[in-house]
Amino acid sequence: MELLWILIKIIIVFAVVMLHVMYATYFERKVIGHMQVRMGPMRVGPHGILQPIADGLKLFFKEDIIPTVADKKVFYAAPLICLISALSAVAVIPFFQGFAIANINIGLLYIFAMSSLASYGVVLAGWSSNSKYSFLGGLRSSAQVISYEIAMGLSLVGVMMLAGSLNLTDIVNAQMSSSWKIYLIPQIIGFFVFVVAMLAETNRTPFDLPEAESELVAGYCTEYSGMRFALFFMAEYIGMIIMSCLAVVCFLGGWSGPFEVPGIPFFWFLLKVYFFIFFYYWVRATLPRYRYDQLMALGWKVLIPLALFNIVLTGTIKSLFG
Amino acid sequence: MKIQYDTRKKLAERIFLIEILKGLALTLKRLFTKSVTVQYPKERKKLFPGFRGRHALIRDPNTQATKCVACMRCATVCPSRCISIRFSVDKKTRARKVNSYEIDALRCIFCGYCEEVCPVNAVVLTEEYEYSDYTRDPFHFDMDRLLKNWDEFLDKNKVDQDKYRNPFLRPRGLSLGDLPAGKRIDVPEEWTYEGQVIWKDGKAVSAKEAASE
Amino acid sequence: MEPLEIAKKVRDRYPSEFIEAYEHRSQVGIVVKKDRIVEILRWLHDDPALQMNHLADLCGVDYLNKKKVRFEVVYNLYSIPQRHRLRVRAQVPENDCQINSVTEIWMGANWHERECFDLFGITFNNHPDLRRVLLPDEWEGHPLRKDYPLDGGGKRWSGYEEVVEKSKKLREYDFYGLYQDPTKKAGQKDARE
Amino acid sequence: MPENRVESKGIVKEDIAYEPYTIAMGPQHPATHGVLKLNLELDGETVLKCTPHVGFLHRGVEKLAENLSYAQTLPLSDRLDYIASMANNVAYSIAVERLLGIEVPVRAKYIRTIVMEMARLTGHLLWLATHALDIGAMTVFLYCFRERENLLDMFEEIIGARLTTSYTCIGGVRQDITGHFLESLYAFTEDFPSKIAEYETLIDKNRIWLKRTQGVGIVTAEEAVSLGLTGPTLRGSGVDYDVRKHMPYDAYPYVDFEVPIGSKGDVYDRYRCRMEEMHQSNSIIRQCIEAMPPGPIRAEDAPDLVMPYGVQKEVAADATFSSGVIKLVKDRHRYMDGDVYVAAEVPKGELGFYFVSDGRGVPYRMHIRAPSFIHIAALSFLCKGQMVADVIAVIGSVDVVLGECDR
Repeated sequence: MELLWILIKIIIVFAVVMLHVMYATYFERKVIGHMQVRMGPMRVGPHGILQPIADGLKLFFKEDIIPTVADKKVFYAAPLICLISALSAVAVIPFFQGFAIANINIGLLYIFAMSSLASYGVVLAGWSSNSKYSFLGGLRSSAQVISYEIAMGLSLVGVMMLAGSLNLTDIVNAQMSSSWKIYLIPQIIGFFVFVVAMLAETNRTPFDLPEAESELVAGYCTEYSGMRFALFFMAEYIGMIIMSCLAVVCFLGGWSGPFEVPGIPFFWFLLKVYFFIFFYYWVRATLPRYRYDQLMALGWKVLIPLALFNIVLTGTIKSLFG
Repeated sequence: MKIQYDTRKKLAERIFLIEILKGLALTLKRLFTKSVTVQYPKERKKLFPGFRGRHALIRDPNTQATKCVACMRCATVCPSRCISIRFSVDKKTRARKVNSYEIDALRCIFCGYCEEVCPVNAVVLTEEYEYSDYTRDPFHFDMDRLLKNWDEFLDKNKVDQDKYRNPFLRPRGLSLGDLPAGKRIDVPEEWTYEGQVIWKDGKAVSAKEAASE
Repeated sequence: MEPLEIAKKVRDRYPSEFIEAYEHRSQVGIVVKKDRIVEILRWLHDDPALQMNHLADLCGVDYLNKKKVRFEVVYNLYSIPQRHRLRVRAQVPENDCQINSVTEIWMGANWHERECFDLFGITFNNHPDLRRVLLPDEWEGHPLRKDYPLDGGGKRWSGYEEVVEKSKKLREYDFYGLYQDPTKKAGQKDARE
Repeated sequence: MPENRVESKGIVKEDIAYEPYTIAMGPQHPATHGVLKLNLELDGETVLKCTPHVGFLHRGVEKLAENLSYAQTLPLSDRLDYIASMANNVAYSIAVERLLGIEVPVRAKYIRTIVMEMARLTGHLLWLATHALDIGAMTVFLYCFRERENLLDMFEEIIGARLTTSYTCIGGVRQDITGHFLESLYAFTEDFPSKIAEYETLIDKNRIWLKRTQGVGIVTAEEAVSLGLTGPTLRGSGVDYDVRKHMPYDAYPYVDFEVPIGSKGDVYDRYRCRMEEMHQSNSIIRQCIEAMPPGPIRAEDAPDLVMPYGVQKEVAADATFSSGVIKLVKDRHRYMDGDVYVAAEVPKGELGFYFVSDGRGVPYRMHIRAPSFIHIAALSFLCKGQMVADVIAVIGSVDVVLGECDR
């Protein structure tokens, strides 16, 4: 019975996440389009509402081109590694009280592990394509991972210290019972570091170096086409959703809100996640791209010291005020 | 003029990312302004008269044939040599008769010289710009095709041939004496040499009016 | 300084090299021999009163059957601080079709000289990287020479046949492989054949 | 090409089996602005050597011009810098007019100055759009195109084409302007400074933009002059050389404007120069609109469009067609032996035409001094020691267009 319930939960979450991925692409194009005084997709369906389906169909039926010199096994595996690791991270996200596929005690660590695994997919894709641009993209990705994984992990240490747990549900409950209601206020520095690291971790503008289209054509996925490309695409958007969820859970109080919306326990959670996803698009529409060495410098010279300072500060406050 | 710029930032600007927030505010503002896109196949922009599009030979309403007198000026001036004309000369009257008039539209560079030099306003570039095709053959316009192009242009744009005025048929701003007889057609006042516009007191007025005031 | 004065100074300084000076549409040019051209131009570039530091243009001209010396290399010089202009034309005979490079004086002359070599076949001695620039490396002939026919003289550049063969091979993947022209009857040949 | 001694970032590596990582950037690459190909030799992401390859768009304009009359070559000049073809038209026309000794009427001079500055705006807007897009600021791209589209609409109104305009003719302009054009252009100039402010909000002080552009692709004043750079690319290095001031043509002597000069010669300085130039162009357009007098738009003694080349006798013999659109040249001595070099300041730099005439209605030799050609030649100098991402920024900042480079 327990197993069945987990299966049902998996199916529900999987369907919901996939639907969100589909429409995240659509809303990205719409939001950025309107920010750039144009309209975005308008052809397929009213206001292009069916665009994601058309895109999916197109990518599905496209010819799957594999370079003759590619390392075939790794080439096949790389997008799957990306997608599976991204999808498995969804398992520990608590959407509302008591609803998480796996409510494990090391939830936060698990998410870190999975999101760094995803970058292996990118590195391997760059390597196995046997193309020079892809290779550079893969290299950049690995450099980016080591600089930003650490900053992100450290930025959440403050949250762990306040909540006293790595379990995501416990973190939300600890926030609700604390005097601030959300950890954004005491952890503002940690939040800032997390948001920057979050953009970098998911390879989004201004840190989209692995696929910087004006420099490296398409970076690691230059040689990919059709459904394999779509898998990378999906993994990127699932990564965005997971990072938004993590930000909401750790800093914005998860599913708690100023008042309870009857019947929709995940209302506030979704609203906050949508805001973060919108924020991703908003930043993409506004900012230029960092250079590779500048990004590393930002990670090591600014974010990691800031995160460490935040840990010291949190520890001091906690030991002083209890 | 040495450019003066100062990219140093104050402490508050450095910490609170003021310039990035300003940028974000601008894009957010633009999210709610009206977009400038023209949804092309549904809506079309109104072209200005004289747009240099598909070629046509004007059909003379009296004879239903071309006005061309085979003077060869267009074929001579064409920089890409895409016009070829064959004509025969009547031995008695020395009048020329056009036998064939062909334009290779794929060679044409759409400079508009042919319609500008035509002394009888026979050849014209219409405002039609959607005529792509899958093969090369349809772009080799012969005389029938060119006359048909003109009919299609009139039908499609609901243009009255008598009232249609293309600025290449009588180039704007030239005095009447500079023009050959065939080009001395009636045009809006503004297009004539006497009616040319100048800027006065914040609006465009014709030079004649400005002088009389 | 007046351009004619400069021309005079050049004549006084290099009388053996100097051939003539002329004025056309108030632009002054001098014609010199090619042997000491680098020396003359370096002097024009370095002399504090002249300071011809901007090489506006460098190109070749082919005077086939018009002048005794077939080629000329034309240097259009301008002085940004002194604001004067001078044109120097160095004569290059056909049988000794080479001239010294001025890349040591102006770095920007590099590609100008490559272009001149490419299109006229004038060799520039001491040039760091004298290759064709606009045309493919395996191109035969120099197109801007007056005896080079406008349509290429029916000659194909090497590699042309390869391209034709390749395009024939690729035609089966072409859109036309699937497309049937409804206006054409079966058996009628495609216009592109 | 294995070498045993490599120098990069000031570190000398000796006696190692070493082969640089070579990348062919282009001719099909999103950031090389057309069909430019750069062969990069990399150490990590640092460029050791950059070799530009051009010629993919070579159409032989110079050879064609030797077989076309002066007026017929004019539409070919559209295809040089197809981003700002009006400027090329004007540059070509003033060169031919100098060769033939034709004085242009004042009204035509003003109109030409207006369209030339409009072309400068279209050129700079496209430069800013693509430069910002290359560095990653996507939104600036579309904001710039919004304004550029307005300018192209105005071109369409006066001559019927948006890109390949062929607006001028030898001795004037082909069509007079209209009142609607003047009014929409004036309204545009009133609005435009606020639009520039909009672009600057997004990038001008943005810390990422500053990091990407400052101290990148530095070229000193001496090097810039020696490399033959012109236009804003040269002025970014602090050399005060603008053809509009040094050799004024058309209505530039009558208008009041300033030439912005940079100091360091990096990508940011060149960016600032062009942004300031847009303000100056805007002011020039307004001054010209206000000062434009009425009068003829073509010179009396301008050559006929149908320059009788090849079929000269046939046309002249037929008296029926003697009254052309433009009068035939009466004094044939205009076409005399001689050569001229005349330059104009187009958005990319100094576009010069060197004509050799032998007394016929056809140029004996026409050479185009294309600024992009020289700027691309300078790329190998500018890109050395930079990173791959900086190569993109440098290409954007020198503002090249391959139609002009390959001719």
